Amino acid sequence: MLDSFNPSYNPACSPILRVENVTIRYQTDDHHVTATDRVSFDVFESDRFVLLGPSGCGKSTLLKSIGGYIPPTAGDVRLKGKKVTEPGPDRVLVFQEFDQLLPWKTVRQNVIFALINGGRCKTEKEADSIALHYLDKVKLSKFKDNYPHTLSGGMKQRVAIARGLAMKPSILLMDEPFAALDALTRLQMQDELLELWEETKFTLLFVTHSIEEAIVVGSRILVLSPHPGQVRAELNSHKMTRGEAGASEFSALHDRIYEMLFVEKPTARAGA
Amino acid sequence: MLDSFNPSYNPACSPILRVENVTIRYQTDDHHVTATDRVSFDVFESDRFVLLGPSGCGKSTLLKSIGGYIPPTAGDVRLKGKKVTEPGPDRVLVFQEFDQLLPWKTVRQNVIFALINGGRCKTEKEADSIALHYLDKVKLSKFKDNYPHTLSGGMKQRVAIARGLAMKPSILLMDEPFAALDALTRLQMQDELLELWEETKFTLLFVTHSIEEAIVVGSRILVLSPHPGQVRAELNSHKMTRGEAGASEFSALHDRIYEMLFVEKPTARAGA
Amino acid sequence: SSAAAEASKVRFADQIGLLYLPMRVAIEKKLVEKHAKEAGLGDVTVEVSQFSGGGAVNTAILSGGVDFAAGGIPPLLKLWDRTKGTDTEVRGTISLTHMAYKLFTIDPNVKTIDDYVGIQGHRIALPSVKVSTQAVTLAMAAEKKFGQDKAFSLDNLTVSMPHPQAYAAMKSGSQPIKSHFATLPFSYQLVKEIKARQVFSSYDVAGGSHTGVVLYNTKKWKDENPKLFKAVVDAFSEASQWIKDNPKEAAELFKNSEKSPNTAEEILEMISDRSEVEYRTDVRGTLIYAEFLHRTGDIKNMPTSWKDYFWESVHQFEGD
Amino acid sequence: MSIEVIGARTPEGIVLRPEYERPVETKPDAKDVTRKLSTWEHIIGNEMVRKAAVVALVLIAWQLYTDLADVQPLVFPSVVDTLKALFASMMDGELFLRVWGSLKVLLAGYAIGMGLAALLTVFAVSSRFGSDVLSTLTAMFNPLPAIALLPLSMLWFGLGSPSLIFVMVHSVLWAVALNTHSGFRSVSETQRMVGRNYGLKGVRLVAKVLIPAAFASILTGMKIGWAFAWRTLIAAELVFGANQGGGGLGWYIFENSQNLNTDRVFAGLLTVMLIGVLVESGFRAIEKRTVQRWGMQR
Amino acid sequence: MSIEVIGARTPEGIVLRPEYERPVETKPDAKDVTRKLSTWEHIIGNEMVRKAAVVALVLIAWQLYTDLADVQPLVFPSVVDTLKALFASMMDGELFLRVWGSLKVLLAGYAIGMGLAALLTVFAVSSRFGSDVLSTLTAMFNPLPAIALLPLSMLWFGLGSPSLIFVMVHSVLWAVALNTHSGFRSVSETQRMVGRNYGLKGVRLVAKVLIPAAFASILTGMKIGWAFAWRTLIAAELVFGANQGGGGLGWYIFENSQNLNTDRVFAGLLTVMLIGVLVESGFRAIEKRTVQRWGMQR
Ligand SMILES: Nc1ncnc2c1ncn2[C@@H]1O[C@H](COP(=O)(O)OP(=O)(O)OP(=O)(O)O)[C@@H](O)[C@H]1O
Ligand SMILES: Nc1ncnc2c1ncn2[C@@H]1O[C@H](COP(=O)(O)OP(=O)(O)OP(=O)(O)O)[C@@H](O)[C@H]1O
Ligand SMILES: [Mg+2]
Ligand SMILES: [Mg+2]
Repeated sequence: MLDSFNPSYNPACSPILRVENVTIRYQTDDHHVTATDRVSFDVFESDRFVLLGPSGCGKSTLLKSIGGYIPPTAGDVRLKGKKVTEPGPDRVLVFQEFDQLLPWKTVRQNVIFALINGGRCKTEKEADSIALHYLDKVKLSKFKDNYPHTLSGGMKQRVAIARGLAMKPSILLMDEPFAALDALTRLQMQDELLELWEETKFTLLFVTHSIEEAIVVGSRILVLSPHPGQVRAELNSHKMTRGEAGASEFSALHDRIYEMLFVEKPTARAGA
Repeated sequence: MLDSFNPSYNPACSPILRVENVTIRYQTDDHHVTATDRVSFDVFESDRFVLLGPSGCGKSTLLKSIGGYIPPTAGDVRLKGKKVTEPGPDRVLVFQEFDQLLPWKTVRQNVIFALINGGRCKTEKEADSIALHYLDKVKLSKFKDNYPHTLSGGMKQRVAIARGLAMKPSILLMDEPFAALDALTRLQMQDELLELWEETKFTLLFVTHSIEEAIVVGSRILVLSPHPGQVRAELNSHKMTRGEAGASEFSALHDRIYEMLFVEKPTARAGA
Repeated sequence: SSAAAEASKVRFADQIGLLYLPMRVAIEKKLVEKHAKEAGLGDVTVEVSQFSGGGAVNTAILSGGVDFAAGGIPPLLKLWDRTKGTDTEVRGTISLTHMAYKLFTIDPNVKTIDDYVGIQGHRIALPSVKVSTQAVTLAMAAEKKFGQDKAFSLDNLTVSMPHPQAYAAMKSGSQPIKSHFATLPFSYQLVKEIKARQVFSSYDVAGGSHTGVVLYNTKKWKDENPKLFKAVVDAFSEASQWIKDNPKEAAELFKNSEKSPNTAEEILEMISDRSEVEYRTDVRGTLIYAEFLHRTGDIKNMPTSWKDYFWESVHQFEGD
Repeated sequence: MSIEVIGARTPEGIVLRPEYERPVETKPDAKDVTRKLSTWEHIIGNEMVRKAAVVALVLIAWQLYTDLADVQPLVFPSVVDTLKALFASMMDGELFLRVWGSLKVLLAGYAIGMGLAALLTVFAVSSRFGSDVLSTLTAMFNPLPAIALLPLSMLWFGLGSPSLIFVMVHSVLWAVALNTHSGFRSVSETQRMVGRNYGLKGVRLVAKVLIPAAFASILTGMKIGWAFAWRTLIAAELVFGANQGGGGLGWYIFENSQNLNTDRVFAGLLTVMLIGVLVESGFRAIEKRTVQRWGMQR
Repeated sequence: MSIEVIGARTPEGIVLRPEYERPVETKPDAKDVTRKLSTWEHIIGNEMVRKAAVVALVLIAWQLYTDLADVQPLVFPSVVDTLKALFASMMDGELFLRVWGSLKVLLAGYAIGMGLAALLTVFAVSSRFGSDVLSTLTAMFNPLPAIALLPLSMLWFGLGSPSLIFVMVHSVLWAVALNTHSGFRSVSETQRMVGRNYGLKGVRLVAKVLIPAAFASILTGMKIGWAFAWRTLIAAELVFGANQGGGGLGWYIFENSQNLNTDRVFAGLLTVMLIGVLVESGFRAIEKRTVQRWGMQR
């Protein structure tokens, strides 16, 4: 359908999401702040694409721009060849903020709300069973009738994750979803995510600040420089799994990224 | 001064903070939720005491109770022998929530606000220079005049950390302060914290969900069981530093804690 | 066929109090319905809306919310002045009541109007300063006494206060309200309950009894409903006559139609006091109000006779 | 681990203690963890008693004042007299009739006012110009007293209830719209984004996200709107008076004040106050079930 | 890393692409990153023009209505007549005098009302009973019309401005208190805890945390309070009339309405509306500098 408007888009070999030279500036009352600077990357269908970069480099901003909330100051975000102008349930976002649950709905209702309004379910009953399924996956069945304000920080984030996963969107955008989780829960969540991906091969755009997590979760990693974020590198990691965390390839990639991010090389400064 | 009321408290050999059999229940409109169950521990002066436990086990709740916000349903929290009944600037808290900065104050003003009202500084000028010093430590000097809503999640948390550190309280309570930070910034912050501790040997109560961080930052680690939180163990880690992260002692402790937390042993179920 | 062209409904604006007794009688005894029927207009309905004050009544008549309203002479003069020559020109339909506006005081130092000059801690209550008929009457009295440039010299003693509240203030004696420009039933109560003394009456100013309350309506309505208009005039003349002939029944009718604090006997006593009130259809002593209002610029047109601001149909009644 | 002296300080200044490990004790079963509240705890949450106490205190203060200051009952009757008049008016059924007469009009005006406020705020959140329209119209019309509108109201709606309803809509509309709009504008950006993420726009976004998220503000607006509807109705009834022997509480108050029945005037006012307290309990109940339950208000 | 066919899919279904690495380009210097806004951008943020357009639209609609519906000018004069009367009244200086007379009283009443509202809400946040006292008193007194209070007001405060101020305080107090209290109760628990952490309690907590955190609600309360102060003042001046030759805008409106100078009545009302728009601009400016700047309201 969309394709008819964009003859240039061919789903077989074109990226599903194309970010081209995107610069985003925030306008505050008396000045601009550049959050991302001429960022380009392509995400193909079924990619597990990770955005990795230091705090404040514009990862959340990029994600919100792809989500359709923030129009780029310069450059284009194209989804299936069509310019992104507004949010929609085809790109479900899991936000970084703890207040992303609707406080007037219980945990279960929060998921149902998304399923019904996002058009994934027609009936309340269908939505309910899906919601319970995903809440079980994030180990929160016991708290399904709690209101969000009675949950701990990590529990809130898990509900948001369940809500995002339950939606089965064609692209899932996740902004540091596991940051508030303890080691085990985090591993479990990563596994759940990968398992789900195995099942449906949805496209995942994942923001994290953990290099390990990036390598484990991602199939391709976009490394961003510190504020204002520019692309430093795009790397493949589709062959690494957690099992190999100790292995030399894994740690070589880890060290490579670490160096890229945090050890400023003379080349990086050459342009200055 | 306080001692006069509590002859039993002898600063030389008594714990500065004593948590005794603390059970905390939340009352929601139609039922109770037990967050922590008969938790006891002692924190001595200059301890770097870490609370470690899975998501939802009551770490934040315990910290808020020590902070004086939530009275325990059963048991006692005693600070220097005196029962804790209300919050005060002697126990500064860095919260887990992103909205802990006062949105109507700039980054710098947020720190100054704490310094002046917490009684650490008399004059605005003095407070200002301290604030700038600590903002520099968390790498946010460039954003000192920004309002919180223009910061990224990790930047907000760093301001809160700077505010907590700047207060130099006799006890600093930190609730997953580094969760939103990228790998490097996290390491830098940990180092800053330890360095400051070296300088003034303040008492630190630190909540984290990362076992590595617990070992690196803590001198003693309290391991809590899943919801409702009970004490599983108290371990020493005062001799581990990050330098040894690969060393066998370090990883032995890591594995021991990991097992304790996440691999349910038969003994753990013995009582059931 | 002319009957069919006229309205089947007459709407009156009524107010609370003894001064509006003729309207109460006309309504309760269904006199308008009776006269309309006699004039061959068939069944007409009468609709009554009660208002709390003159301002709302004026708005009601100008916006076409009611067809007839009852009010004092100054409001009629102002309405007439502003609408003169238009098709909503307002004129008096018939005089309902002759009545005195009386100034009472409880201050032993005040005997005549002269005593107000330079008085301290003493206020005169009237329904609203400057614009109410009482305020105009006071100014006319002052003008008569002290000269034209001093007409408003007592204005700074006056305060706006509804009658019941002013009465309560006089009774309590603890407030600076020491004089009250009253009409029935408050003038009666003032004398009877708290022995207030009369300083002067509007009859002194006018040199005799004068019309106090008149019924008025618009030219448009009169032209569109000539027969009904006549029926209303007849109904109200009959009401006046009936009160005159049956004062006791009139008092009882009033008592039953309103939650008056007074007994029927007291009401009878009030309406029988000719220094207070008379229900008369002749128009008297109104031109001096017109002259005063014209002099002070409140109306621009100076009528030459009362007939200028009353419809021809009542010119048969006496007047001056 | 090397052996060190327990209780002594390490060179860095840390007090050494032995390690320990213990099994998790009898896992309290689900029932214990989430125990139902006792009846007593339910009762203690009830604030009716405390509110009744406040009402009683007001009445006592009033009685004491009239007793001690010895004010003229014609100006300010005592509570006892007022209550007597209240009972008398209730007994002869008049008061109920009057209250009912007023309530009918009031509810109509209130409902229409709320509806218009909803329309106006939806329009206001949908664009920057809409927001300017709302704030400018509110700034212009909100300060106008109902009395100033009565002439227009009579012109457009005649003398009956529609006129009263018109001026009441005027007094409800702006207060509710202002509060609702301000509430909408204060909704957390994240929650707004979540709503839009799931495909909500326009009216649906307002209904499903903005209204619940701004519910505390909306309730406040509704409370103020309710109070001002009463104020306006009573004041307007005083001016308009009654139609065909009808008339509400405002007319009851006016008529009795004209006839020097001050005790009945106060009985009328007391009725308004008591209805106010009743309605407030209703609002409170809503608050408890919504914003308070959702943790959005203490 | 093993070599695979670029562009093809791996067995798991991932499209293979080459890796790349590039240096960070010319680091934009601080000036570029945080560039000042241009003058034009500053101007476009100005909404005066849009608001003036709304006012103009209202006036045009009014003029069209009076022209087309051919209403009796004594009931509803046209804009042109109204503006003429406005200029006439401005020229002879009377209007300014009247406005000034009203403003004096208004500001006093408004200020006192705000002060009392502050006291009451501080009391209300300090305890559960205090909160009940506030909500019950508000429920009782807020619906009472100013007209009902005038007799008592005159009894207690005499016949001058203090009486007017009393009834105005009544109309400001409850609206502001309700909004402020509701705002206080909606303050984020975390921010409240932060304030208490740094030793703030009682009045200092209110002043330094609750008030700024609830500022959006407080501003709304102030706007409503302001509007209702006007309403009440105008209505009350009608009853009080002019004192000692003074008297404000309400009196100007009343006197002219009694004298059937309807054009002047509307000139008075238009003045109230224009003052409303002016004051709204003031509130808007405050909003921009506070809640909007702080990101607490859009
Ligand atoms: N609403 C805003 N107004 C102005 N500047 C903003 C706003 N939001 C973010 N910024 C700025 O944009 C930059 C990028 O912010 P962003 O939230 O995208 O970072 P991030 O990469 O998600 O960081 P983190 O890992 O800490 O969450 C930061 O410098 C921040 O100060
Ligand atoms: N306000 C509240 N009302 C009711 N229950 C609550 C409330 N706050 C927390 N709880 C419950 O108490 C338990 C402990 O919560 P707490 O926030 O202390 O966990 P935590 O250990 O900090 O978890 P996390 O690591 O996810 O932050 C949870 O089960 C939670 O549901
Ligand atoms: Mg972010
Ligand atoms: Mg927590």
